[in-house]
Amino acid sequence: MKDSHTIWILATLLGSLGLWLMLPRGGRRGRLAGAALAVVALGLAASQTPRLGTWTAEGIFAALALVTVVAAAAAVTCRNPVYCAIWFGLTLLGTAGLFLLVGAQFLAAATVVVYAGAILVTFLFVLMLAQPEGKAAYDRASWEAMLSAVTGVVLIGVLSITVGGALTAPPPEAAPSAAAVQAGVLRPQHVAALGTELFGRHLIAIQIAGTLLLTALVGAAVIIAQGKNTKTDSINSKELKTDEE
Amino acid sequence: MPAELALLHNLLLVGAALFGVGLVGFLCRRNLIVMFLAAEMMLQGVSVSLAAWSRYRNDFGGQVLVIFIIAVAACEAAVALALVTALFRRRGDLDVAVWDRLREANQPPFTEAPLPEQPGAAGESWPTLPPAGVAPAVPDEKVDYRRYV
Amino acid sequence: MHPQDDRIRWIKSPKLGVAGRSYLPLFVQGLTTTLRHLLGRKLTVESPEERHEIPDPLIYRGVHRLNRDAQGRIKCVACFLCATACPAHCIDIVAAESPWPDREKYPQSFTIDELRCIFCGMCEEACPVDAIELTSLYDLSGKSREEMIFDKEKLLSVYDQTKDAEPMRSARA
Amino acid sequence: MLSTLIVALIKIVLALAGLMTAAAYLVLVERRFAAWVQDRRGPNRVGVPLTRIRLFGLGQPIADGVKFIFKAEFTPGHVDKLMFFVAPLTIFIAAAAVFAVIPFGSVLPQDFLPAGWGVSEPIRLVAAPGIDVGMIYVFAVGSIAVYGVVLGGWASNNKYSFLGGLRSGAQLISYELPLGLGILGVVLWTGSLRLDAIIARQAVGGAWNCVLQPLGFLIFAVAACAEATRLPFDLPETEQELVGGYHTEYSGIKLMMYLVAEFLHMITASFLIVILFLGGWHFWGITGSGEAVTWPVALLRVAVLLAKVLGVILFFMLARWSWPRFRFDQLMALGWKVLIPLGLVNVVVVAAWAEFGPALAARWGISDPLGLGLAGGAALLLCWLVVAASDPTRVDNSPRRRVVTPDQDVEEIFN
Repeated sequence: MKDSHTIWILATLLGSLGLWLMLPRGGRRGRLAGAALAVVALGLAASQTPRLGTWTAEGIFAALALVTVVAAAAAVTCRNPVYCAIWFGLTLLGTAGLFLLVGAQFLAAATVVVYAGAILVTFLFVLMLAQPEGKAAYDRASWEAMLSAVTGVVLIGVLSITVGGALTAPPPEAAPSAAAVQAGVLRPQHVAALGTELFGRHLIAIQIAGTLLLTALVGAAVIIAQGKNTKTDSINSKELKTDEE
Repeated sequence: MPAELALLHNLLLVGAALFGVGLVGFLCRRNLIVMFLAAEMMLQGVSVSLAAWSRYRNDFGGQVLVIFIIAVAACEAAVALALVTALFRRRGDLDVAVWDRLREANQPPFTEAPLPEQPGAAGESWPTLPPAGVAPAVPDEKVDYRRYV
Repeated sequence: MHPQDDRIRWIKSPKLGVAGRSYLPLFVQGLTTTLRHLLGRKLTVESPEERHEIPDPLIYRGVHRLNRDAQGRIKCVACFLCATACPAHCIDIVAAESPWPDREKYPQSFTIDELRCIFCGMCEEACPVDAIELTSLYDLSGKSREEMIFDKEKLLSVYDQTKDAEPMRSARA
Repeated sequence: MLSTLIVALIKIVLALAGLMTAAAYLVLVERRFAAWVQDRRGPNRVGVPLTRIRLFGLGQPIADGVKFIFKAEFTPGHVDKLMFFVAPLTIFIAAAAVFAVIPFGSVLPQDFLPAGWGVSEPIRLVAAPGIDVGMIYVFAVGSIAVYGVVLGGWASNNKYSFLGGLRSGAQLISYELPLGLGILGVVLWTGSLRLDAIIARQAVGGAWNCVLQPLGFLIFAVAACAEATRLPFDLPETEQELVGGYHTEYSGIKLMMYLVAEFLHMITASFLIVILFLGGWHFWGITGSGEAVTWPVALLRVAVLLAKVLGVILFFMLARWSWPRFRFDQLMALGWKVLIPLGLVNVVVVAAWAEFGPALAARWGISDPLGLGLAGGAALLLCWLVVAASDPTRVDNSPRRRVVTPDQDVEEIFN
């Protein structure tokens, strides 16, 4: 137990140092070293996680988790914002894979459709229109890189230790049997069951979410319309538009 | 440790990592859109944890919550992107530092630290064409009348 | 042109009725046009096997030839009128004293760069003795630039090849 | 377990090989078709090399492929190297991955395999039969394809490519909405997102969805055409304005990836139209409708499905030469002002019929599908009339003349 805590603390230290080195700080120096340190930290953390049982499950999980976390770190540390968005897209794909792993097919597809298909592409649009060449001074500098790296990684360390303690020390409750899971969240008619759940128990919440979406749509339209140059408007409308037959 | 519990444990760790990395990005990046991406990443971390709990508890509740998270994230993206576009129109810059006038009265103003020159950025070696799209000098009476059609 | 220019005629797009705005008639019109052509006769000439049919070979402007007279001699008198008329400067003539009594000069060499030629037919018009003519051979090709510079022998051989199908201008009625 | 894996592998290999061949030969078909429409004959020369055997030009796709692969692949100096490479790969993989859930037949009886192989149930002719979210998976993978286009345009570092990428990004995102709304009615009527379940529902009912929900069919067909960027909607590449759109800078095998992906998109769109609205493998009287099949019927179903798909593809190719291209503002207006509201109408009609229809149908003494078909037809007619009357896509694009006096400062007015 003591051993495990030492390793976690070491991983946290190395991880925050690595992340700090990788974050944009003006120059290019230390990025590779930072990446190496972060990988070591990741390995140390991985050595402290419980095994999943079979090799296939272990391998698939490890690959997906690695893609997710590495892409997340790259998304945060890349200089070019377009690359940030692409790495975040890879994070999303990794997350979708993890959702598939726990049997949440609908979530996996919905995440890709909504996040990758709509949100991220509109981000890319705004990015490309705003700074098509993708080079800006403020992307090469960070606010308080050291402080935020330490904060974030220490948070991860604390969460990990807490999760480990809470899940191992007293078994929180009996894990469900494989057969029960097969009949439950992994059942073949997964979407139908999820739909029944959504539109049965959570009907009011669905309605509220729909209203929220509509409100957001209207709000976005209003915000965009207000920023518009009014002079441009007048040109498009009456003053200059007199068609001559 | 049984396999289901181990899966939950590992997924919670991944969720925590996503949340933490997203937090770092939100705290330290200066590009408005990258900050926003980092915030979405934190939401993803929470979603992973919720889906893991849903599997462990053998209950669809967690997945339903993730669906709501996705819906809220879509709303948030729409509004925030509209805001970012509006802000960009005002200042022509995606940097959050240009909005430092919104700081509290007792906070120091933002001062830009000089950045070292990026190697390779200046001496680009490929031949570059003159920029297209620059308006030629035309007399006023010949101005392109369909610019705003 | 300035948009306020009075010489510009602005054409308004036609006003469509409800039928037109429902797109259905236009939609069907487009489809029938394509379908008609899809099933219709094809105009392609499958080139090496089928030959393009030239309506009147006598006025077609293809590869040049140098005509022979009744005794089989070259008809050209090396007057340089064709080379002078040629807008592309593709004709090169070296004149020499004629070995025959009926003319003063004859071309010792006569070359036409077929790659420079624009097949305008000016040489044919300029020739006082109808020695140079354009035939209806249109598919000339070669493997090198040198090969495409036709000399006297080559041009005479073109005459031998085409004399039956296309009689000389002076021999025509 | 192992036999399942082997069967799955065989299916994947078959599907991929079939797709690639189909894409290659569809290029030939498209070229021949275009030639015929223009009163030409098209490529009919390339047959067996070094002989005079021509085979109606069947060697052309192979020659094209060889040309693309061995052509010098030029990477301009100003591009973003990594993204320039990743973009065509993304779109190609996305275009091929869609076919994991698309059935290319119904089932094969398992009796041709020895009993010891452990295949105990009929083999479903889908590469990944267990995916319950079928339709949403198609959408998810389709939305990944947008990245290939947008990134390709951005990485090329060229104004025309960039404009092409942005245009097609906007187009693909906009038309995903009517696409989804068109499908929603079908999903409501079927009660499942699985494509084979959707076919089975049409086969059992005997009425295809294009009759039951004509409005949804129309919306879906138009939106699918736009998603595949086929000609009335091929604004991303408009040669006349954008040179070649997002793949202007590409050459060699990367360009081939883009072109093949484009054809795969068209094949996907045709498969989806056939499966969702044209009855899939079902044809009255010859294919039956049940789950258990004999060998001839199983093969017949595959043939019927593929024939229908080919028909839709040929229609796309004909459409290419029949109607002029939209302007970009017309395209956007069509998507947002026409297709999306009509899609909502379709969903409301189908949902209302699912709720109140059976009772109404029983009272009027007609069958349930007939009632839905009547309601859908009425909705289509009404919507079409309303659209034609209000003409929402019309933009007054006639030239404006300035009414300012000449001495007024023009810059002041325009800025």
